[in-house]
Amino acid sequence: MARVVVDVMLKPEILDPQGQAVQRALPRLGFEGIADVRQGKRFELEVEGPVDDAALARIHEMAETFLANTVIEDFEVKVETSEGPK
Amino acid sequence: MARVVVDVMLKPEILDPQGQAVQRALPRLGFEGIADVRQGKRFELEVEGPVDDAALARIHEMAETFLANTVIEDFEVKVETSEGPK
Amino acid sequence: MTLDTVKHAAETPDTKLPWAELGLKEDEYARVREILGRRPTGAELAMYSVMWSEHCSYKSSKVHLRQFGEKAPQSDAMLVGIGENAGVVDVGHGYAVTFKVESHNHPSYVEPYQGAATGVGGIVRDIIAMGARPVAVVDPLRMGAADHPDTKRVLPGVVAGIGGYGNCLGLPNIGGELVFDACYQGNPLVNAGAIGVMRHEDIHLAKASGPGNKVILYGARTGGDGIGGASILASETFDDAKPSKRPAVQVGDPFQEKLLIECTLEAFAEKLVVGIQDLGAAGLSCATSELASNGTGGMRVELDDVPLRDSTLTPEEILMSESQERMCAVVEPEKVERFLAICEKWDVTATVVGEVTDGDRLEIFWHGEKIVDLDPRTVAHDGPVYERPYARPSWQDALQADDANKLPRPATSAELREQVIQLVASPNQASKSWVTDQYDRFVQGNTVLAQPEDSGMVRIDEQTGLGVALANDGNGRYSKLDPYAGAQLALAEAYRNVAATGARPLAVSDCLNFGSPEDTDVMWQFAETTRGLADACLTLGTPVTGGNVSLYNQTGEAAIHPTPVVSVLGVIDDVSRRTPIAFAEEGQLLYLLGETREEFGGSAWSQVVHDHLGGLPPRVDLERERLLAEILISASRDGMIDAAHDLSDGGLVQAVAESCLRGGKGARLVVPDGLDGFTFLFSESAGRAVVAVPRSEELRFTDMCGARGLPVTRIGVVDGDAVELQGEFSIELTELRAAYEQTLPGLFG
Amino acid sequence: MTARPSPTATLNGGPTGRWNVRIGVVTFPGTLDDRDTQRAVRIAGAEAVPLWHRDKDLKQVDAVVLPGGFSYGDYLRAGAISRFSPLMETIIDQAKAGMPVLGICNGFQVLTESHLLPGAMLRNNHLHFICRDQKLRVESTSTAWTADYTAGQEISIPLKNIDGRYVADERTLDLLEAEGRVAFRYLDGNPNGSLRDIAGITNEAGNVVGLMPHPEHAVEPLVGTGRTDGLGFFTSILKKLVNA
Ligand SMILES: Nc1ncnc2c1ncn2[C@@H]1O[C@H](COP(=O)(O)OP(=O)(O)O)[C@@H](O)[C@H]1O
Ligand SMILES: [Mg+2]
Repeated sequence: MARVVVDVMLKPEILDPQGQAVQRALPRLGFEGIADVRQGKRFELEVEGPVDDAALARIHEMAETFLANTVIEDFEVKVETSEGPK
Repeated sequence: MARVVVDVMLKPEILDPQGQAVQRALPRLGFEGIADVRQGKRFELEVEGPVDDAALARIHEMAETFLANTVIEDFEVKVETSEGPK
Repeated sequence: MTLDTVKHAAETPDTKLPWAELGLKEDEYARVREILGRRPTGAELAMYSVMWSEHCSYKSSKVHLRQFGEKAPQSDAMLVGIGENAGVVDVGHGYAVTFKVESHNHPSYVEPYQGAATGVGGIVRDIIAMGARPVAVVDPLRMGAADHPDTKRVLPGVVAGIGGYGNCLGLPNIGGELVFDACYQGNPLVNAGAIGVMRHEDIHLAKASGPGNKVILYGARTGGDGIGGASILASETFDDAKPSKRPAVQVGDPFQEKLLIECTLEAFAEKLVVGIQDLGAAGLSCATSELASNGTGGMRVELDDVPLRDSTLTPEEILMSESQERMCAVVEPEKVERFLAICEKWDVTATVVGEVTDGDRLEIFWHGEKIVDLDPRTVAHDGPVYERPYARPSWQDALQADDANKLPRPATSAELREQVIQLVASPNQASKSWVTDQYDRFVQGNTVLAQPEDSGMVRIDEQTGLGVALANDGNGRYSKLDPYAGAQLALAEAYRNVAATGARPLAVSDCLNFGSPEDTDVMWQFAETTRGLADACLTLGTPVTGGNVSLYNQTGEAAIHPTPVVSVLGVIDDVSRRTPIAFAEEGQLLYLLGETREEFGGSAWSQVVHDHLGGLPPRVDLERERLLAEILISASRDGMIDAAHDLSDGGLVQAVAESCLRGGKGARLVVPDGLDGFTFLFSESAGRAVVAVPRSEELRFTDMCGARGLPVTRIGVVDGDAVELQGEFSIELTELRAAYEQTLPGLFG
Repeated sequence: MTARPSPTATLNGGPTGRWNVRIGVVTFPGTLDDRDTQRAVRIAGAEAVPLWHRDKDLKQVDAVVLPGGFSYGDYLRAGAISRFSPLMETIIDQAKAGMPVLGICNGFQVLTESHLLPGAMLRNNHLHFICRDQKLRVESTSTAWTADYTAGQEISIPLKNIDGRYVADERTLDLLEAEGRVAFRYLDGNPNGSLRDIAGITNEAGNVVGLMPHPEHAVEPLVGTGRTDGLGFFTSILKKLVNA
């Protein structure tokens, strides 16, 4: 089965308090040199059947109408080759 | 400035209620053929200075001790070449 | 790999099983063999080992808990007592109320958010398993030192988890506790309680009766959660190639649980359920063996039919899995279709996994082969019972001799004032809004009182205004000084808190949090606690209806303070009569009920000002508590008081500060004759409350106290914008509020 | 359980239960405040009609309330899954045709996800769930749900959510302001970072209103905050429907 990943991030102009909270905490934990942090969502979809153009088009539509709220979020669809986080 | 991405996903054996809810909704929305959905987090870090081995080692440590809860989550650190979701 | 069937076990008596790794003692394993007349199969061993664990079998505590039954006071209210998922009491008008408190201490230390969240989930399932609709939750918490870095990890996670789960279930959080003490550093206590309401005829019990009736497993799919032990069994003995990853932490799904509540209640309403059991600790092992042993017949289960989240699970693992949000119902065959339809309506997975048989064995099958064949009672009820040795600790005398009454006291008015501010701002006394604002207290639209009132109160009948109140208390410092008295003080305080809001105390649940029972000091503390609590319940007429024991709360040699958390449930005929804590009307008179003595052992003052723990806790006078409660209840019913606040840790000044801040009005206080200002403000003598009396009611109220023999002292008046002690000091409410409200946000953001 | 007629209901709305006004209250899986909302509707004097998310039929109700809660656990985004329910399809059509719809908290989130109202709801800026008695100013009394208030009236009703931060782009915000469609604004401190202190908005026609705080928890003097400031929502719609 193939894996398709949809990454969803808040649009740059929208305040991201979660990312900010992470960034503010970093120096206290001894991690310097991170100028900005944004936190978003990652969806890993296991797709039955071939991931062809038609399938990708459907997933794109799914992301646009459902996985992301395009009023506030951008998204990107990627076909995974690696295995994802281990 | 370089961008490093940390993807954090629940370990495969851990229940992912969010991913499940998304997956269950898909057929109702007319999207068939998705066998599984897992939902995780994506952190985009803007790194000051060079992203060398030392920097990556630090980010790895940050992910391990802070961004992910390794009791229930796995993570992966990637140097972004593309621009991320648009 | 050969499946370890019953037949195979009988043929291979010498096969070594990892009973020790699963936590069984040698003699316990020998007993299992003796019970079965052969060696157990892997699946049987899995069941015995989890069900005979301390957590499930109460093997160390059982002999002491018996007193709650033996010394139980006569009470007409008790409908279901100890031994079921939760006790049930009659509250009148055909309503019954079930309530219980449980611990989720260790999981909450490992993974604060999920540990606490699943703690709420577990206690709520106990409530629905009784047939009741859950109507409120509470969360008594104990954390390490407030300024310790690890507390910053644990507390916010725990609070977010309790809120995340409870809020999503739509259960108002109406009370709890938050105590910081270094003794809980590696062993935070996360206790969660819930209340449910039903009609008498809706009470359900965990038993499987009626041969041919179907056993339905419904809710979440079964995954590999919390089955470390079973994995050992699977990998080391039976199949070396097993996946090693089995999570120790369970992730909760409150949405699934909300669906479980609604679909269970709908099935109850249509009278579809013969018996029901939630799946908590020990999962299916517990549910099947308890249902079968409490019923009239046996049970046959097809394990292959259990819906799985992870297809690689072995039968042993399926039996031990502690996956959350699952329930097990026994349903007559002709009602199965309807039951499944209701589950489908709520998007809840439901599967028939077995049936009640006319035999007396619990038989479990896997791939058509029998892998379990045993008498369910031997698993569920006939576990080991220990008479653990105990002895009064050698250090107890020295601790009690270290008298807190001898600590240096404030020498000047300025110092007295300073210590009041210090007390009110200390993490244990400061406002808990940082926590409670993260909990929904309004949902369901029946919340009459919630934090920071003396007890939580919810209306259960809109027609009559019938309501119930619940308060939880426990003071580990008192219990450390004297565990017998500490348990009684915990009960007395919760009892007093319920009465202070105008409700009549009815029944008790308790969560007993202790160190290792293998330590004779700890075991003595436990024995003294249960004895003290049982004795006090008898005197106060409030039976223990159920509870929970959490042992091994210990880091190395250091045990936590003995910490009994006692919950008292009360009933009020009309919630419009409830008494709040707020001093809201200028000119009302403040009366102190009860007697004030020089009692500072274990006090908040001794901790905050001197970091001291020693001496004796306040004296217990249960008859006085009962009288005080009667006065508070009568005064509420007859409209004689507008506010009441019980006095406990922090003493009078803490109570007055809270009541003033709540009402936004100041108070002018006068030190009564025979007392010094310091003792007046900081003593923690039990059996006391402060009340605000409208002038028109003054005579009626004081006459009533006089006639019944309750000491009553006029101590001041509601007035102005400051708390003032005449001739000593004055603190503006703004300054007091800042001290009271800024501490927790300052510590935890 | 039926409610006793509340004295305030009579004050604001007239004798309890006399008109045959049917107000639908929707239940999605995970909805929490449906029974409270039904009670509020009854106290105001209308008939509360439970509606189930899987049905398409609105049972001839005159108006609909989408109550608060965590429909579908708020998984993905609050309101995101619910808005695709069969019942919502009908409600979206009817709302566009003028039927009064009120979305409270999760219901507001469903309305923005359905694009019946502009903007979106995000995690509170402080990242905590927050439950408190919240002061609001009623900015618009020309909606179907606010006519019983006076313009500029200050009310206090419970706020309880974790995803309560209202956002929209500047153009949309300016438009809302210009058209008088900001229906409620937070007073005494913005509790969650909502842009321009917006607590609730209305559509152009004024029949669809969404807000984060909970009027249904403030309809009886004894429970909740002890105030009845929220009753006006339910008496407003009742009067409008009776006079229609
Ligand atoms: N400290 C206690 N006081 C009174 N009853 C207790 C106590 N601890 C446990 N019990 C009772 O023992 C029974 C078994 O407890 P437990 O196994 O925790 O139940 P469950 O599995 O349903 O949560 C229950 O009826 C419980 O109320
Ligand atoms: Mg139980």
